[in-house]
Amino acid sequence: MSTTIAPPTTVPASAAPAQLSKETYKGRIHPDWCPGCGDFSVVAALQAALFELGLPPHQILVVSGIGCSSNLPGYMNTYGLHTLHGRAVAVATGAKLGNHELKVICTGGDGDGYGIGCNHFVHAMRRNVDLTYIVMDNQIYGLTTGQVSPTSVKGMKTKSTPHGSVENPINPIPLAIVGGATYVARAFSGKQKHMVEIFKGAILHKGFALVDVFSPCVTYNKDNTYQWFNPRVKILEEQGHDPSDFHRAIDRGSQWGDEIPIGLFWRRTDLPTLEDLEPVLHDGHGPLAWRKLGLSNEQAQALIEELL
Amino acid sequence: MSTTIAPPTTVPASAAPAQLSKETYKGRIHPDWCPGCGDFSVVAALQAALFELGLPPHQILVVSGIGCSSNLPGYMNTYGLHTLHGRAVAVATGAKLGNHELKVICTGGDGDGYGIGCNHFVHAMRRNVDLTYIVMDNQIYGLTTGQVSPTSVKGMKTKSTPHGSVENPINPIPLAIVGGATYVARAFSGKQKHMVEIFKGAILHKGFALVDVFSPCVTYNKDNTYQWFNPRVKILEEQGHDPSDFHRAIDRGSQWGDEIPIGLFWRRTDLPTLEDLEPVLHDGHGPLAWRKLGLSNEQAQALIEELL
Amino acid sequence: MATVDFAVGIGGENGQGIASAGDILARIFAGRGLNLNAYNAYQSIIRGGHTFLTVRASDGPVRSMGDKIDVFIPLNQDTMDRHLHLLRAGACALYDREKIKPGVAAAGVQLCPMPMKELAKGNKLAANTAALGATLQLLGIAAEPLEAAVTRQFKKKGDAAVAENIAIARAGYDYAAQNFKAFPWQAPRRPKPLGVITGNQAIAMGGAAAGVKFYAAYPMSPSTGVLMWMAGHARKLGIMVRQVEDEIGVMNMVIGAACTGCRAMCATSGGGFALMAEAIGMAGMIETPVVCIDVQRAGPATGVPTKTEQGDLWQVLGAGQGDYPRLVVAPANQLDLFQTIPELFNLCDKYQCPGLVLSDLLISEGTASVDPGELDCNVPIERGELILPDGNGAAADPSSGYNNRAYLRFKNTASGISPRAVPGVPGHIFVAATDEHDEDGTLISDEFTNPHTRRMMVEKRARKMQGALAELAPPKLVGPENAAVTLVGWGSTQGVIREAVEKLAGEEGIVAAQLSIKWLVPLHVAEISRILACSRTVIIVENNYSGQFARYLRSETGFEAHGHIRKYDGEPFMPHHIVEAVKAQLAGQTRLSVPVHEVNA
Amino acid sequence: MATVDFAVGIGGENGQGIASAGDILARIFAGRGLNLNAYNAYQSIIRGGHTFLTVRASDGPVRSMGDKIDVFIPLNQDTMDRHLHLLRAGACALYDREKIKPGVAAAGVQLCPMPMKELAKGNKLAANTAALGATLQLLGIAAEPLEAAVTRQFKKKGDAAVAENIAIARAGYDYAAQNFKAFPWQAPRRPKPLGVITGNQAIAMGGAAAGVKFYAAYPMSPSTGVLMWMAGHARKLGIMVRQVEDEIGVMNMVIGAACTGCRAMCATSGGGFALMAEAIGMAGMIETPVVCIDVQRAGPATGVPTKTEQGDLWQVLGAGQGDYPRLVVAPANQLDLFQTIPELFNLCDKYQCPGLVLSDLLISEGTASVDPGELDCNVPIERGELILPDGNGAAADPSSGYNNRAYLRFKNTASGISPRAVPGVPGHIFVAATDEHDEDGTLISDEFTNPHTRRMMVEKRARKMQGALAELAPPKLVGPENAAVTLVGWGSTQGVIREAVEKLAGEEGIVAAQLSIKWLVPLHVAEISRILACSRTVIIVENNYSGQFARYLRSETGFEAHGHIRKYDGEPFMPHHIVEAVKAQLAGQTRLSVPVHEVNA
Ligand SMILES: Cc1ncc(C[n+]2csc(CCOP(=O)(O)OP(=O)(O)O)c2C)c(N)n1
Ligand SMILES: Cc1ncc(C[n+]2csc(CCOP(=O)(O)OP(=O)(O)O)c2C)c(N)n1
Ligand code: SF4
Ligand code: SF4
Ligand SMILES: [Mg+2]
Ligand SMILES: [Mg+2]
Repeated sequence: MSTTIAPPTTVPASAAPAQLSKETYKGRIHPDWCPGCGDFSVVAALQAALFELGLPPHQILVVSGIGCSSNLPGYMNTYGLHTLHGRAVAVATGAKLGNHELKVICTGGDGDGYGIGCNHFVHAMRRNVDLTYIVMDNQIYGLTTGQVSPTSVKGMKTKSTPHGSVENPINPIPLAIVGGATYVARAFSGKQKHMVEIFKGAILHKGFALVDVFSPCVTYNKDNTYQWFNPRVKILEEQGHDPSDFHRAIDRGSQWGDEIPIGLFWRRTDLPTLEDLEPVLHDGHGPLAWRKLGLSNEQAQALIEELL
Repeated sequence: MSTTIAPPTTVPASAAPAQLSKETYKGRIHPDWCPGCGDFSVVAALQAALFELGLPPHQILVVSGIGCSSNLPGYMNTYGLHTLHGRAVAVATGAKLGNHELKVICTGGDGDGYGIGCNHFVHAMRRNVDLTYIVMDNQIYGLTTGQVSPTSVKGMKTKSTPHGSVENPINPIPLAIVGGATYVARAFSGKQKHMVEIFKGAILHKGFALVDVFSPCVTYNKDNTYQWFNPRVKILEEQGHDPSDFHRAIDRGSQWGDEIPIGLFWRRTDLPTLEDLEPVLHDGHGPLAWRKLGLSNEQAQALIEELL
Repeated sequence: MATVDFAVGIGGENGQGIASAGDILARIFAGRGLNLNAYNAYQSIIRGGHTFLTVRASDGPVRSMGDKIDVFIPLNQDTMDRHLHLLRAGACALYDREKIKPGVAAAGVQLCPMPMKELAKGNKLAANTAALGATLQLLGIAAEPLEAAVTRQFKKKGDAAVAENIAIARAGYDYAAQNFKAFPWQAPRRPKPLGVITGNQAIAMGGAAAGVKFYAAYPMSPSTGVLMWMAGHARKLGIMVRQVEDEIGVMNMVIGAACTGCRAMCATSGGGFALMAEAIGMAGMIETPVVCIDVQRAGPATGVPTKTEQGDLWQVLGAGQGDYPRLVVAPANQLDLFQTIPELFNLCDKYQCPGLVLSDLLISEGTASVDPGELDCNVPIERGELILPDGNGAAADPSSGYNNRAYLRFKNTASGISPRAVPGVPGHIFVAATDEHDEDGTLISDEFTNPHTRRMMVEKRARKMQGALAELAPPKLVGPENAAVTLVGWGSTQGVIREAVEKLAGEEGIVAAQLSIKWLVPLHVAEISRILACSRTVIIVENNYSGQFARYLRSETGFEAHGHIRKYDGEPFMPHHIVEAVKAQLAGQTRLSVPVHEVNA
Repeated sequence: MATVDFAVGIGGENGQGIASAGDILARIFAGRGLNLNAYNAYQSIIRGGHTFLTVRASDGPVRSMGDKIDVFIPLNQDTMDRHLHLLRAGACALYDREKIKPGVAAAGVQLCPMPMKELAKGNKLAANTAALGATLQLLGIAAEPLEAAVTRQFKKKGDAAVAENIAIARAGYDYAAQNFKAFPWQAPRRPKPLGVITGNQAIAMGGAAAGVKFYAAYPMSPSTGVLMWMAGHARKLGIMVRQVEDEIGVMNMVIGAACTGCRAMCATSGGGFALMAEAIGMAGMIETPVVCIDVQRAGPATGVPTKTEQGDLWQVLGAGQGDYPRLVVAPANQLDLFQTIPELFNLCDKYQCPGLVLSDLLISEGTASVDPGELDCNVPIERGELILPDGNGAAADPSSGYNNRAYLRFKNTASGISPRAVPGVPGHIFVAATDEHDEDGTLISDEFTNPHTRRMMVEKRARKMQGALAELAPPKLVGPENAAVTLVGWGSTQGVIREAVEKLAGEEGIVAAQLSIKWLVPLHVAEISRILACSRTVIIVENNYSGQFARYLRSETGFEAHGHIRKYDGEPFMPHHIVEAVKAQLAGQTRLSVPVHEVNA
């Protein structure tokens, strides 16, 4: 299996501890997810990707919402913001603009991102903010003990749909492709090595990168289990998929059933990021967050002139 | 020009005033939109469509958010809800489920629907709620006197983007096609007759129908004017577009520049509506809103048994 | 009077079956006709964490989880370490003798080590079942009801599971008979079996009884139980139940449904309520009756999702910009929740305004016994001046309300109440707008400057609350007016305050009275002021940091309490917390007591 | 002392150039060194509606729109009909003699019909320019400043437009010289020219001076002016300005930016604020300084978007579930807004909490003159215990904070303030969580039951407000302690109350004192109680229905005012409203006055 997404580029020198190891990225707290939860694989893959890219932990900010999956920042040894349910992408956008030299990675669940948080998601995509957004999509609301989610398949029985859901699910892949995300991929907790490569590609990508991860909830989703996914997932990189083919990307992204593709569906590199287009970030004074505050005398004088 | 979207079907007999005329649908209040505003054409087209379909005014509910365009219900002689900015689709969904015998038409602006209201929009589409959603898309925030909107083109100078917007706009047509809407169309205030047909088709369609209307803001959008649109808009119905061709629908919907298609991009009729799938609406007792309240003795007894 | 009052405490990790063990006990005790109260102190994770469930039962009234544990079942070492020191003489601790080491127990505590592996025949998750068997033995209860309850609990898992668990329960039962000393008293029995109900079930059932036809929610602990009940009963009862994309959508959909004439309801917790606030103001402005329950949990922000607090009062009082009429009520317990919902719907329909209910984790997720006879589902339904097409609106002139024949949906009346037609009624066409509007719904902001109309409409809406206040039952003092101390509470603390009052009288010889305030908006200012003015020492008890109720009471009545008892550590009050605080305050030691929750952190 | 105090009132439809005429007058008056106040009563539509702008100027202090109009310029019949009856002897009405019929004016009012068509040379939109010319003539002001102001106003439209308008202004000026009688007084002049500023500009400039680097907003009247200013100045000042998808996104982005160390700000109105409430609680919980301005408008719901009110106090007090520290401040006027923002940022940085500002349409959209010398942009900047990588954090051991070397971001200190590193600083890694957490950021809800930690953290956060209170300037009574009446207000009503106090003294011989309360949370309970306890008659003046401030004051101090003056018709108070109400209340006629706004509806 060869699934290199993008060649690792050089990372700026930094005040990182002399020796980075995989362990460096592990948080102090052991995840309290249920044994077997798909999210263990995701946090491990993210730690591996960051290590392999050699990014110093203090230059990384992981932002999440609320949900089982959103507990992830607590298990990382990087800066973290564990925000409100549904708000991770908005907070992350602010953080990225506040300090555009940080690597900002957003993590969360399908309910968090595609349910309550969908408005921020849609608008962050079209803005092409330089964020990596990892959604641990278990097609269920885990933390609230098992209700229908926007990606639950029609007919699925959950605590809030005991007779089966009557709603068509969102498919985040085509939605993201059409919505303006510039790196749109899917991974599976059962394929951790592949996930690491997908994550590395997403982190290195300049622009909004969505990685939807099938991360089974072993406690509440008895339909979409490892066993269910295992025979179905097919790695796009092994099938010669061309991630610049828009229609093909939508078609493969829409596939569901006996074959479900994972990998990089869509990437475009011709679109500048929001940060690229904002001149205030490029006046040579570094991140906004660390600039000198206050107005110069000239600036102050000019403002007062306007009032006269 | 022949732009019949769908044959008018019979409408249930009703307690309408003996004689329906076009005038019947006009509200008591004269619209206070700026002279020349595109919304005049929209309200007239909607009144014409309802008249041509013979729908009795008291069986119609028009629900809007807040914005210049959202003032529309006040100018109709139908029931109306003029709700909060961004919330029309959510309120309309509730109203439709509360009384599924009403014709519920949602109206509003691009900011209202695709900005603050986008989460409700996305989820109403995937649910295929039986609503007609008419967005008066002037690519600007009119009522707040001219700020950038989610559909403002990149580079557009507005009061909040004096140096030009740096964000890529949302294109509602492909978004709706991928998002699950089952009738996706566009109209233009400069082509009122075409708009009437598009509206009629949308109103008769069972399921979520989006009609994005280019409705120029003559006061604040000096870029996307009648003059600008007039030579560009091309009527799909005159070009033999097949609204069941998914990829073609996305491509034509994405077109922008010298040629901008209007008309019906996409329609599917094979997907049941949310109301179809909710058994509680189909027990023969009519709209929920008018049912007898309270529990039968048997029901009460059964509930109490559960506690013992 | 109670003859026997006892409590079982079971603790361990999430996933060790603690909640279901609690359910089994509750069913058995209620089946014996005992009153009971069960409270589960748990964590916001699916597996792991520390969970401690208390089931208290008695043949006398039971209004809180009480102060003591008689049977202690630690399913892991952690639980043993945290709670053993709280046991008093006479209590028993039942635990796995291979896996758990007891610490030093107080004199007179019976340590009951059990060979769980052997008893549970290798089933690692069944230690709790064996312990339940032993518990019944110690309580002097026959094994049969346990078998019935186990059958009920495990029947979904198949006959084999039922048989296995019955055998394990029996083994525990028999082991205890041979090895441990039963209590000198027996669990009593009363003639009439009771049911068990959680507050969330009570809310949902109350809604169903009131005729709710539309229920929407976004899951949020500790309110999710209402959604679960509604989803489970939707088809049987003809209720449209929707899980929505977010709480904003929830409240707006509920309002949409209510506008068509449905009785519509939703429940959430503080964070979701915050998102609903703007729309609640809309319901106020367009005069649409909706009911929303805020099941409070410890805040701010995500806070402690599985812990209780009464911290949302000011949020509810301040919900949404501007002034508008609303009803706010804080029921005291599960039965009160059930009874309040239909009453509130009647009031909301009559006064055409939103009705907000403050519940909290303690009573919403807590379980109580209930006399089935008190759960009257056949409640009166009063819909006020509603005009429906198939009823009072059928005869309308279909051409009134058309065009220039305006229908005055927001007519300025003496009561402030305007007749209310719904869409679909011929001859009553109007637009309901969130912009300020005239009597016929026309936007005043669009047409012309009209400060006079604006003022008229603000006053019209506000006037409705005068009528409502006159209709609501004023609070009553329970106990003598000249009591040494008057304890004031609101919402879920009523039960524990009542027990504290009894303890103060019984154990300390202190005469205390209790004033419970249920209707918060509108507030019975005159009646409350009168009662408090007569009281000697007034102490306000509430489950939050800043004294939200004390400050609200003062804002409306000017009354400053003599003392405060507050708790904001996530756990509910126990009776002795209040008793000790009252003693300290009467002794002049402090005016603000913050009881410490007795558990080793 | 003022020698001359006069006001010009211009009314008509939106789109008739009323706002720009007002701007021209304000520039001219301020250019003469006059103090001024301008208020535009307008409608929420783009064209049409009824707009009435009052520009009042004087060489003495000007703190409100005042009570009278000297020059009345009705641009349409509607305006004539609604306002003419309010003119008193000595005033003039300038109007188009072909299009507008005057009604019956009071004796001594000079009716000045003008041949607008002729004067404006057919330019239909230029009647206002001709009227401006005539106004200056009547006021005895030379034509030159008008030419300069017209040039400035029209320069964007090109030289031809400038020349045309100058000619029209001149024609009006000359026509008035020949046909009308000038005032017996002249508009005075003072040596030092003043600037003009709106409250929204003041907020934005205050933010820029404070070092705001991130400003986000969603447009909402009447707060949009802040966004406009920020967008216009973003590139010059190095501020990132973002229009976001909704207000939830706004507040969350602002918090995200603030978490990295930026000073970040946003402004909105009541409906947008409602949507932000949950996130404000997050800022409280993760101890992140952000500043948010609620520019109040008449509510509830959409309400009257272009009308003023002080109706969001309880919404701001109750924002978000649970208890958490926040600062709430209500500046009195434009200059106060400018000066408060930097002060608030310093406090928010120091106490690591959200800072909420209550402005309203009256002062945010209203214009005032300002002495450029008072707009000190070189404000002190204090960032508290912030640790930045290029400053105090540079020397950190890069391996502290890694793995098991926890950094105590939320350290429990005596002041409640914990040192605060931001992402990017080596050696200080932590997670900021909205779940309750321990000193190092670990979620307590996940790890174990910990009521003691929960309590400690609630108290730690709350403690910060004690420090803040000690630092804030307490309110001061202006006037004698034994005044016949003490008028209490908050926020934007300060100016009009002050003028009412002067009028009461000057015209009625009633000695009144004024107590203005600016810092609402934390509140100077002791100082306020002391002052009010000494006052003979306390009347609270506020621009809302339910007396939100009176009730809040009572909740914190227990103080019950003797009387209330309230207005909730969308229009601001005028001095005489207060004067008359005070007289009525001192005469014992009422305890609640609701002045009627004098305009024909
Ligand atoms: C405003 C708000 N509404 C609801 C909740 C309750 N809540 C917490 S997590 C969650 C959903 C979790 O689902 P998902 O995002 O898919 O994460 P998972 O637990 O499945 O990983 C909900 C509804 C909340 N915390 N805040
Ligand atoms: C919560 C909230 N935020 C902001 C506003 C202010 N607002 C009113 S209309 C509007 C946007 C109008 O734009 P659009 O929806 O495109 O309608 P248009 O006026 O262009 O027809 C905004 C931001 C509001 N009323 N409520
Ligand atoms: S409930 Fe599901 S998503 Fe949550 S930790 Fe357990 S397995 Fe994972
Ligand atoms: S501002 Fe624009 S959208 Fe609004 S009424 Fe005028 S032309 Fe129409
Ligand atoms: Mg999930
Ligand atoms: Mg628009």
